[in-house]
Amino acid sequence: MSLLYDEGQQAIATESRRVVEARILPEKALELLERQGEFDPAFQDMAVEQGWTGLAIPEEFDGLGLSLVDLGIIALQCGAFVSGAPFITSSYGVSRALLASDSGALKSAWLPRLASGAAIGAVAFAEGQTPLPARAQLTFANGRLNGIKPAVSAGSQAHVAVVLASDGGTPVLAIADLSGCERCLFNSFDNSRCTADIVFADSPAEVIASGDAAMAAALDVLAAQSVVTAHEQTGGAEALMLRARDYANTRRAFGQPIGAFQSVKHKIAELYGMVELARANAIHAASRDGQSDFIKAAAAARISATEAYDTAARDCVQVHGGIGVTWEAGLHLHMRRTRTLAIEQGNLLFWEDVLASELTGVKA
Amino acid sequence: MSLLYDEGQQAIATESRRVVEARILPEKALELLERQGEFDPAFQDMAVEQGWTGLAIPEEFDGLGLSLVDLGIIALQCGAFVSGAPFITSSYGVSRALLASDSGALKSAWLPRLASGAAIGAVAFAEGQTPLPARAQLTFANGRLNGIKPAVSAGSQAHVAVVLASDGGTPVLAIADLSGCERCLFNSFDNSRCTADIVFADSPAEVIASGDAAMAAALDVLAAQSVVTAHEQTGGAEALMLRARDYANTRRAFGQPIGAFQSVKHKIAELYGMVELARANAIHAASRDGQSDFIKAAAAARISATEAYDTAARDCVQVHGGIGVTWEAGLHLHMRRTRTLAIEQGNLLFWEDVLASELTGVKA
Amino acid sequence: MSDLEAYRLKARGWLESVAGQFGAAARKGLSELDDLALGRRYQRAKFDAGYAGINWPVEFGGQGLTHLEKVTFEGEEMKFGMPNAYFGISLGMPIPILMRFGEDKDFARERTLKALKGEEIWCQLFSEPAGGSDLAGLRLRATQDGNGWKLNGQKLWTSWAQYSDYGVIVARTDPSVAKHKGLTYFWVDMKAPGVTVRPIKLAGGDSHVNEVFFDDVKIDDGHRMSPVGGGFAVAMATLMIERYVATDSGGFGPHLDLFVDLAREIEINGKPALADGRIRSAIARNYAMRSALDAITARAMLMMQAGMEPGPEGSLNKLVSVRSRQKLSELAIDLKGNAGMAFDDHAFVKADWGASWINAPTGRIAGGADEMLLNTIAEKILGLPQDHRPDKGVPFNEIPA
Amino acid sequence: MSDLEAYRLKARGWLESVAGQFGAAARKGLSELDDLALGRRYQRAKFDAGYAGINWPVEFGGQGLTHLEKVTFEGEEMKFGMPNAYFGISLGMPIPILMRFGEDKDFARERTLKALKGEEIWCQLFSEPAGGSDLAGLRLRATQDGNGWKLNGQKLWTSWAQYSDYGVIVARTDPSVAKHKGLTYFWVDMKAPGVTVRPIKLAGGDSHVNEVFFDDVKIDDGHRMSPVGGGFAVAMATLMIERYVATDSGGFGPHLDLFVDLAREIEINGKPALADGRIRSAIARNYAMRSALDAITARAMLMMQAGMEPGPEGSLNKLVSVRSRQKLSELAIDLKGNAGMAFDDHAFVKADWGASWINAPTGRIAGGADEMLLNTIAEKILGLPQDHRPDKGVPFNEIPA
Repeated sequence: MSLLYDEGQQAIATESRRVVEARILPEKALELLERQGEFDPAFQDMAVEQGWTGLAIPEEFDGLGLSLVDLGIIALQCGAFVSGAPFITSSYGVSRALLASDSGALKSAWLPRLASGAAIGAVAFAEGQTPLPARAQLTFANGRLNGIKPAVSAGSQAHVAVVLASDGGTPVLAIADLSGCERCLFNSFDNSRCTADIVFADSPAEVIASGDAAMAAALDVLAAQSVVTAHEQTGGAEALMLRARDYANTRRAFGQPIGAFQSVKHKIAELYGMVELARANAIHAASRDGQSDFIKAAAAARISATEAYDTAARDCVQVHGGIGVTWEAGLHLHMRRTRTLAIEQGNLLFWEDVLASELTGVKA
Repeated sequence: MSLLYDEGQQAIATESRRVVEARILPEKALELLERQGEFDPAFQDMAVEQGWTGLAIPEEFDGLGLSLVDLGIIALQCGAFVSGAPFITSSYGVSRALLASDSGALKSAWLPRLASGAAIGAVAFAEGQTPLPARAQLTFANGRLNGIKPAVSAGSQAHVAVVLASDGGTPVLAIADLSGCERCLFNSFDNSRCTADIVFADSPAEVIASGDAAMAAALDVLAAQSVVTAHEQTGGAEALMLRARDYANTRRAFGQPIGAFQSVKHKIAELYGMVELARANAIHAASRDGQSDFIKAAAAARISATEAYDTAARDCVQVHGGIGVTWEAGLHLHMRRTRTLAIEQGNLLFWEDVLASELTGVKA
Repeated sequence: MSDLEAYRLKARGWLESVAGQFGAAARKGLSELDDLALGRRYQRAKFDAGYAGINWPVEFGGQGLTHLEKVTFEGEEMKFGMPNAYFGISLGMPIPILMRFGEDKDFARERTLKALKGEEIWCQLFSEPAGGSDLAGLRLRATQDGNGWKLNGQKLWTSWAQYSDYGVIVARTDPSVAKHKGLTYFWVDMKAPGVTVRPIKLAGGDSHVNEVFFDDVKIDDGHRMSPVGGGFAVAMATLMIERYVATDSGGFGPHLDLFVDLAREIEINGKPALADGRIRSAIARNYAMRSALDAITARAMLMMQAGMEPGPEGSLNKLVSVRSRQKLSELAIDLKGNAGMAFDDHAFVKADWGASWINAPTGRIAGGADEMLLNTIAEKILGLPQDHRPDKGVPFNEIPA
Repeated sequence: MSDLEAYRLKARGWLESVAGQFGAAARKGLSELDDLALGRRYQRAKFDAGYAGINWPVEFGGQGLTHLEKVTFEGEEMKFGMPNAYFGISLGMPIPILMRFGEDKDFARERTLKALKGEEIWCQLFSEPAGGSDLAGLRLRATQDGNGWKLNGQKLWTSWAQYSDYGVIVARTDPSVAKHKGLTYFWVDMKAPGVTVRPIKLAGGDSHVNEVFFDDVKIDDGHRMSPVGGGFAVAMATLMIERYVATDSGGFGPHLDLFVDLAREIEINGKPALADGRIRSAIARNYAMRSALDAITARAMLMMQAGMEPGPEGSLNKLVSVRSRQKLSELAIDLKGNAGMAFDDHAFVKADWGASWINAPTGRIAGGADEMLLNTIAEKILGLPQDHRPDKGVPFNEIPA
């Protein structure tokens, strides 16, 4: 894939921005902060209608057969409006895991439903703060899963999950129908992510890969989701940078626009730099999907995008002063989302180590 | 000791500042950069005449019997003028090690000579980048040292050294007369530190402590030297902050003093903050000498002072623009000294670990 | 043992004796109104025990002790999570100003006593929509009305206005002169007709600040606490007090020990987080920064004891502490991984990383934004030039909005 | 394989064939004069091999290829440490300006050929003591002298002036108009009477920049390369070229692999440095930053190939790279502990951490200081307001010095 968007991709960018801007209301997002386990149905309807749910799923499974680059374009727009629910990322993660399996039955059972949006997927690897537990607490035996996956994004809504479990000490990557699984909700600072504990009690599941292959497939799924997330973070960071720019151009203090004070002006210029670095790494990583350096590129994208979004949230609020910390202004929607996205797919400590191991050959 | 300087200490500060300012010439320091193993004799004469060499040595050994707080006051002034040679710190380190020994003979052999400035001391613990090697390459057997201590500050000039050596695997802290030892000079970015490799070939030495006691005594010496160095770094950082302030108030661009541009103004204000944090930790650490929390306080002082001096050097040069990078302007004297002082007594990686171990009980 | 140390022990003893009744545990789960009621009882208990108005004149109901006893008590009190926030502004700025500038001494004494007992609360009506950092840019008008005044306009960010009985206010009495010359300082009855208070919900979900609207609010000229046009000076005096009394308002958030405890439970790549260089570095550098600020405070105390004026470095506390708290709180949340997403809206800033994180931006803005603090250091301490200010000396009504 | 890739391989092949003769190893220990002589021979070899003036018109002795071939060749050349620094400015700005603005085409062609062959060197006389960042604030006077001009004044920071045969210069021809309106652009013979060049020793010990004094230096009006009073525009055009041709001038310093190799040899507390979280974090974050800038460059190349104008994000390279290089170089030195004190004054910035560190501040100031780059991003890319500039529109001779 090329680093340069072609005309089709530029069209996707323009169109997706148009619909997200038209359909996603900040007020709705503020409401959802105070309701556990709920998401904005308007978003899911839009995603289905626009074909985003099937964007990166092969045509033979009723998807559009487009690439990670194209999905990234959508994610960037979603990030700009703090929208997206987690499904864009998590359903994609499940479909990617399914495509890695060699069971045609599994694929045709789930991929078309994920593509149509009829099914929502969740990726449940992490336990506590370990993004990829080599010896998971969740156990797999005789086709059954037992145990709890804590704080799974999309967990309260998902129909199917790809999980990392332990089969007598051997890691396995498995697909589970969640219809029979209990979900325990809890209050989070970003409730519309539908984060919930998923309880598996003799829940049937099918193995996709096991042993080292399972860990490798899981890391690939996590890396691909990180690239989608990096686009989402980049979109959020850019939106905050532009919002700070616009405010600095209009808000006046001491007789001039505050943007004329270098402390404000240079903060925003630095944000521009971080946004462009994040964008470059995100697109580059997406374009390396399937290549031997994909994990490295994904880790780099993860780092730049997280730094950019975190810094943009801190500085954009700071530039706004008092108005920036009000509930209505809604900048805290981004602030909350920065932490969600910094945690989902594994924190920077994890990804720094993944990248350092790739670069040095020395494990953490 | 109190955090608050008493009248006597304020007098020491004023007087030491006066003499250093009068006697230490930047041109001389610039010359010395291009000569290996040499130092400014004017400084040593002044140190002797002012009684600084014996400042913290007990009166029974012809010293002034003052404290680490008082020595810090001198070091701060020396740092402000990038003066000091390394002796203020290294001779003190040797005297501190001597005072830890129970051999009256050793003490009376060296302490009076160190106090009078007739002897210069060097502390030779580090090997490569290990500040405190538990299994040193330098060996001790039958009262003789064999091996090389690399890149020892004051090494080209010292008459006596306290070394960390290995006696068949057991660490020993020993005192060695260096008269018979070869010194290998090399070019460094801060030549007036008189840094040299010291070659020990069947060189006689006397053990001060061995085993855990040796490591503990060595760490105490290193910590005490770090507190002196922290004062030196604080003095350097403050001098750079004030120099940036003065330049920003006089240099004009676009029709106003550059200090009116917030990018310059806030850089200098941030430096002020770092300098005051460094000063507070340095004085606090000196005042805790002999207490159970001394190592912790010394490590904290080491960290704040190194951060402050490094940042001040970067930002003061930046504020000066082109003139700041010329040889004559001499800001590079400070820049070079920042690295010297960041390395002598062990780098921040080492001291962060010392402090973290103290605070968490978990070793690195 | 110094007298001050004795005072500290006695104070801690008393605080421990009432902690069960008023402390963090007792407050858990209370509605804000119930917590306020508890706070009023606590304030009364402090008054009865001689811990209210510690450094205030006895004739105003104070204890006639020094700033040192006050700071000492507050240092101990901070550890118990007592419900004292509602009275911080009230007793911090408006009442001292009333004691100092109020014409009618009997009135001032009566108000002070009720405020010290927690029966009445005062707020400070300074900031406006148009001017957060720019105090002299206020727009709220006070126009002559018979031999009194009429207030019209809006204030913003007024802490605890919704529970306040009275407030001090700065209003523009003359728009035709330079902006800092046309201001006058009054006190107002917050229950007076024409005063409307609207709480503002903040990012963390709580609402301790308010919009306050003034619609033809009539006040007697006896409410005036400065010469006409002399309000800016009194307002600055108020802010000076603010800087001086500034005790750690959440500053660092949770104690560093809580971060160490958290990290102790966590593994990174199967190894203890406390053995990871990145975590060790964060702990070491935060400790160094905090110990430096502690040393600065300790030295200031010694100087005050010795009758000296403490140095300006005291002003670093808020700037340094809140910024570092913001990043450490983020790291603490990230460290917990997915578990870090759990969130308690009502947790205390000094006990919970989530609360510390979500409220940090407010801390970096309220009571002097970082940028204003840096300007103050640069101009007042280092003598660097003031920023370009095009409105300087321009009549207020000729400054383009 | 794309034509460009073929070009790259051919270029590398040639560079490898002459590396033994001209590369880093061959230069080791040479005096600057010997190195310059070697450099002239290398430049001649490039000319003969068709690697000089790659994207310049054939009639000026160039190869008539595109910017892409030029950047491709320079990317390869950078790896060999060739002695090309002496010609960077000369061929970078003055000669292109001469080709574009020089009235006498024959003269321009002759100079260009000699410059391409390394026989002549041109310098750029812009900066002055009074104005580093403020180009329009120049003071050096050019006064009418018969039908020519007379130059009086001083220039500063002029790279390689001590070896230059000619230079381009901006001088003030009318002090009575606004500062950017009174400037005119000329070329000068650096060997002319009245021109004095004094090398300036820099912090690292070398002296590639100079003070240049002009004392009644007479020049013919044919030397004028802009309308009288129209020099600022040409000067800006020159700086635009500078931004555009800006190839990594030391930018990042040593390759990140060299840092990894260094850390591989080192232990921290008896454990491999590469297993320490702090070192891993530094490596990971530097890699992320460098890969992002590489991707930006790669995308710009693709856009140029597609005939599009690359985005403004290209301007980030210097700002981001030199700042990060400064801190990574410090860490590299510290990592080595006492061994890190060893220093080689003549080492190459891209091969040695000490050289990279000592020269980093120059990189952060020369060719646009960090603060100026941030202003450019803020104003030109983001549309934020210009700083307050009291001298705007004021006649130059009425601006307080």
